[in-house]
Amino acid sequence: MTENRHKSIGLSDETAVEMYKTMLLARRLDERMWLLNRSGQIPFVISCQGQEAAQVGAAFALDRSKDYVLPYYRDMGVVLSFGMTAADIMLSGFAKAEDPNSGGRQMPGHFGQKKNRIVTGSSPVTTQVPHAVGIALAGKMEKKDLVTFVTFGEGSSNQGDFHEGANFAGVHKLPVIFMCENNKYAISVPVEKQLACEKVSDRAQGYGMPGFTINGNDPIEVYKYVKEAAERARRGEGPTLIETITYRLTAHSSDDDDRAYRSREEVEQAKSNDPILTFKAYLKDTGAMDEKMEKAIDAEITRQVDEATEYAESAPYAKPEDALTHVYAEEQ
Amino acid sequence: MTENRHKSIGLSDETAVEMYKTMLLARRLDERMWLLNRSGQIPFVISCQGQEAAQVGAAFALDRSKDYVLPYYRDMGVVLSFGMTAADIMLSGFAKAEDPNSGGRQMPGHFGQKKNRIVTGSSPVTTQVPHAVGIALAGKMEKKDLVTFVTFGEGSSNQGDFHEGANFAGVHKLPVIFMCENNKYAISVPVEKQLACEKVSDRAQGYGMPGFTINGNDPIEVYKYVKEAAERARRGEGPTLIETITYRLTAHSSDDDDRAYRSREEVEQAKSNDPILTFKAYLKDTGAMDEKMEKAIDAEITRQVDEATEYAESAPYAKPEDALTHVYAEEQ
Amino acid sequence: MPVVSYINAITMAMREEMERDSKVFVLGEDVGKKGGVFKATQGLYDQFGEARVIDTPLAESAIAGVGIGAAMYGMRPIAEMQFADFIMPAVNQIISEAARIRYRSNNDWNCPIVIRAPYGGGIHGALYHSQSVEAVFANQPGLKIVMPSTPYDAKGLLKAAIRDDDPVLFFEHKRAYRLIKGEVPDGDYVLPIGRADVKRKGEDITVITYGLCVHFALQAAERLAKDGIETEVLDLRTVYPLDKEAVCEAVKKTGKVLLITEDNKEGSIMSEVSAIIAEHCLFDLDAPIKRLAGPDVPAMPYSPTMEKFFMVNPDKVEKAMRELAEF
Amino acid sequence: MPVVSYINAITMAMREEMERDSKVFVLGEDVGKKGGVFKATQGLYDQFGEARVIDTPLAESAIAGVGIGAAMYGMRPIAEMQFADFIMPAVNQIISEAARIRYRSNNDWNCPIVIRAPYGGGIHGALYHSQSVEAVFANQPGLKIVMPSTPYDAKGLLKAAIRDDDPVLFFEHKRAYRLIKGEVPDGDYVLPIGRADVKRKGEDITVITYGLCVHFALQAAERLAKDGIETEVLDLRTVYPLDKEAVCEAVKKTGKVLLITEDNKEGSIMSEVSAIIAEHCLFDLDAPIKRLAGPDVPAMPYSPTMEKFFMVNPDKVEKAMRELAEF
Ligand SMILES: Cc1ncc(C[n+]2csc(CCOP(=O)(O)OP(=O)(O)O)c2C)c(N)n1
Ligand SMILES: Cc1ncc(C[n+]2csc(CCOP(=O)(O)OP(=O)(O)O)c2C)c(N)n1
Ligand SMILES: [Mg+2]
Ligand SMILES: [Mg+2]
Repeated sequence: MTENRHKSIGLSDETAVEMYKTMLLARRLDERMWLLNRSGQIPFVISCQGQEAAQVGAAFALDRSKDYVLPYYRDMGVVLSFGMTAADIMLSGFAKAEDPNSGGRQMPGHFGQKKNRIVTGSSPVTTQVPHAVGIALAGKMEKKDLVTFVTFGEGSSNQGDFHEGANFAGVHKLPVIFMCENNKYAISVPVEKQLACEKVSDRAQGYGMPGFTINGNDPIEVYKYVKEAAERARRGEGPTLIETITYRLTAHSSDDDDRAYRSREEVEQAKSNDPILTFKAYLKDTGAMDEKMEKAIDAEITRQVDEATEYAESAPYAKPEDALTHVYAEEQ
Repeated sequence: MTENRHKSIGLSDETAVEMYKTMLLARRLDERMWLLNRSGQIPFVISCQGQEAAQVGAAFALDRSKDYVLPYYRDMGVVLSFGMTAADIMLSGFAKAEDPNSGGRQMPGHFGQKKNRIVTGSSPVTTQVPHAVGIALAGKMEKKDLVTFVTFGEGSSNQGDFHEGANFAGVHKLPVIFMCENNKYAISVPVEKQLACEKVSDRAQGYGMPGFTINGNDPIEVYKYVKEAAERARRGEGPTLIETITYRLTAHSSDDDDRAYRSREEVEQAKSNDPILTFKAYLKDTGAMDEKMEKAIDAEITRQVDEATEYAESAPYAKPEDALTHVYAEEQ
Repeated sequence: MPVVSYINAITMAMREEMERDSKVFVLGEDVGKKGGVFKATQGLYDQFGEARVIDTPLAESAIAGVGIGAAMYGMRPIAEMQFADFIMPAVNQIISEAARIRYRSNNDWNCPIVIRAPYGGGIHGALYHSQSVEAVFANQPGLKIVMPSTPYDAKGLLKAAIRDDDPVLFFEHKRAYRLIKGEVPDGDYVLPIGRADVKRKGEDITVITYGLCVHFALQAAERLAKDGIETEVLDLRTVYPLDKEAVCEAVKKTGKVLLITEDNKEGSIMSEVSAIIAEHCLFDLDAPIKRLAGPDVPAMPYSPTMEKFFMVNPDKVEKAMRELAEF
Repeated sequence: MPVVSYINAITMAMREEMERDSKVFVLGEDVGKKGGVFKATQGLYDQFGEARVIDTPLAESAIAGVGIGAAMYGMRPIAEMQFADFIMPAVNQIISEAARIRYRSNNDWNCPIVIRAPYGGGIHGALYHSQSVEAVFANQPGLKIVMPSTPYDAKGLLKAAIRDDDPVLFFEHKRAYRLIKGEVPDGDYVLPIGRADVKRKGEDITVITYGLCVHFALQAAERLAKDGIETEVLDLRTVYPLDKEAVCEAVKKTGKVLLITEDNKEGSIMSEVSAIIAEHCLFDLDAPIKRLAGPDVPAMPYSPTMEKFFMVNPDKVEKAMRELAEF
């Protein structure tokens, strides 16, 4: 039998299965979005597929009752872990008025939900990095015991805002976890043309913080490193940079055709390490989940995705003139 | 007798003395500018004082017939080494029409002189870093054997443009030398509040390049490291990051009063390591320069500074309406 | 003359200039192997190789800044910003550097860079893939901003931009890319930067606009023509610095002018056009200077209802033109 | 009422707001120990400590971005850009983020940050320490841009900006800092953002301007008054979004209007003011809408001859006002 690694780091079987459920929900929602896109029902999808383990492993390691997350567009696993629902996601996919992220104003993948401390994001990459630092600074000033968690792709780690934000957090020893989801490509540009360093975590020492490169396909490993980083942060020991090695299993987005720049063999190879499959196998091998549970989970998630889709599909759009609201605070 | 370190790295006595002369000229011009400023004759000075060894040591290690330099505002030692004259500097101090840097349009310290491959600079810090990378890229495309040399302060190494430029150079293995003149302060902000890393050179590995932290008060050491970096660059082995540890002996500029943020003891202590004094002592100890030469050099430099000042003082300003020229290329 | 799409005209211009001058090269995100997210650089990587069609790291300030360095050296870089919305991290390099290099060096250095970017809405691009960004730069002497409306203009103006000795921002309407087709000569020609172009002659009302809205105006003009109202349509083509003479001439012809931009209204290019008219040909006006523009909200929302509400379209243009004609 | 300088009014506003609300804090380069390069934050470090008066690393995008993060959390950051010219690296954070946070999140999040920066010329600051940068931002709904001319306005408007629930750019004329003095109440008061203010009443001509030029206009108005010409001087105070009613009212009063900015002419705030007039009160005009502004060159040169040529001053204002009066 496979070694039980989740128990040894304090994760119960129930929590491990909960993580799996969240990963699977993310995956199934994502898959449904592609179907909806390909059948012309929604204009755009951008995927989490292949990165769910890193996202969910990390999110579960945080305090989901008080920490702040600043996810990037692929982080469906993070936002589901932090309380966003399947319906919320679908409302965003269909751009409906009730979408809690933006009321249908932003494309899917532009997360934000204040009640769950999911900080509103935009399209220009990496702008969220200094925001995470600012929230951590505010938390420190207000003597709150909170950690901020911010993610970005490896390509995006080349933006100036990564450098400036990371250095600021380092100087002020702020409770920020910087997590790079290195999926080897930035759209068509492979990591060798993107990064002059071998590992994104090589950059950590330039900001006086520890840096780790870990297996992003393993939610247990990610959980462990993020948990430790969160503890360091809460002890006042400052930020951490964690690079999770993953692979993007889909094209960049519904507008991309990845055959132009990567081989089918490479993609197939990656699919054999699909974290949904490997984590499922692990849970079964360790006895945390049996065949019956697996089936039940599958059915339950399918039901959730169906219901969410139906709900969102029939929900109303915002009225045209709603485009005029919320530019500034309303006058009292 | 002191160990002769310049011979051992291939520097003749003549060249070593030439370096000293250039350092001294920079110092004396700078001192004169302060006098002119304090007597109300020029509106602004920003100093090289304390950093001449790093500047001249580095510039002499380059090929001054073909390499490109992108100096920052303190680099009088660099531009004098690359062919700018005392008169040119003074014309800029007095903002006269004949100033080759800008025709009196920019403040002193905003160097630029195409014929000497001194690339025009601006005030916003660190913007020159990507330019150096672009010139190196162009040189490579055109199969020219040139190196670009770019400098900046340690505070400025926190700008996004440093990160983005360094990474670009690393990915494309471009012949760029990034030299940080770490003088311990960015205006009033000490290095501990500025940098989360211990050494600016800690950042090199994040860009896949070698990084060194060296004694910026020793022109021979700086020469050696920059020479090696230039050789690596010419061999196609890519960029290098060199941090020279120096100290700013004056206030930040003529508009600053440094007593608000650093102690007089600290400044006095630094003055005892003044590179002009220590290098002079070294040259005399090694026999490269004798008392007579020293006197002659001193006299010659005083003459140069006097002449340059007189020339610049009596040179005409640009005509008011010259402000309208050179916005775009002239129509043919 | 062959009929080609707006985007193909742009690719043709780059290809021909790269063939003509070895100093011309392309850099940007995904411009190489993928040929650009819109395929504007398609084929160039195969033809010219990766040394001249450079997939850069994801960092716009470096794309601009490295391009500026190369341009100062004497190359002719064409830098692509993947979407105009993502030019913002490069604003410092463009405004503080590119625009000021000639001036600050008293003509010693110059910076012949072209920065291309797809802009504009109506493609379900939401807030950050729909914006018009020209107004951010249209107060910076030293820069030129070109925004062509037709394939013919796109090719001739892009070639002019590449040969220009100063920095040029070249904004391409992304919805025009495949929607707009037109005749484009195969061979070499350049069009003058800084000159507006009369796209339709008329004596009753004048419409001044640029980009995709030129087509909306032409469509609306056809409809009005059926009712005997003849519209002069002036396409600015270069939105900074503006062609003041052409503006005044177009106004004088009819005395009634409608200014159209797809950008937000307040502080747009049309503000300056209006100010030019009010300064130089006020007494030629028979009606207030109307502006039709996007509402003053940050940018176009994603949902189809709100996107449509924001976007200028031929119906909105027609309505505004009829109101003006009846004034 | 005590007479204080423009810069002291600004310091007072910050101090009072920091005393009033523990969520208010200051961050920027050299704002702490040194008290700012112009001394605008002098004394705050001693009074409130380094946790609330933060000397940041030299990185403007982080200053803005960290401030924005803190503001989203619920703090009230006052970020200082050392010179307005150095706001350019932060444009992405300001335009793409601060301005759009409320809108893009459908009112779920907001961003109550104030970004202060000294702007303007006439202090031998050369190209990069003299610029007016407001036009770069004056097309971005979601932002407010305040540019006070007097100590009284500076204090009341800065307090309003700090309490505002949306991002405010607050540009202070650096030459006004010590040159301009005026009466300022000791206690608490706020002035409304978005409202222009009539600084002088008159029936013959109208001058619309903001910042230091308000004082030039008032000085010139005194001179004209000696010859019986009475000038209405409207101080915009908030340059984005503009107070359209006040503009139209001021124009209607005299029918002759001069618009003044120290920025380059093309694409300035005054373009929009002119466009508002031409759209809403064209028939109230008895003369073309004249603009007095800096020339369209990148920025102010250093040498005294060229700087003076560039800068607006009372003599230039007087000349333009007399021409208008005689029209
Ligand atoms: C500032 C900016 N430039 C360009 C883009 C267009 N763009 C969107 S995603 C992307 C690639 C991002 O790659 P990476 O950071 O590796 O994340 P991944 O998509 O691989 O997860 C690009 C270039 C953008 N959104 N923002
Ligand atoms: C983008 C930008 N922000 C702020 C400034 C104002 N400023 C000029 S020099 C300086 C400090 C620079 O410190 P450092 O990089 O350490 O260089 P040093 O002056 O110490 O040599 C600052 C903040 C500037 N010139 N550019
Ligand atoms: Mg990636
Ligand atoms: Mg320094």
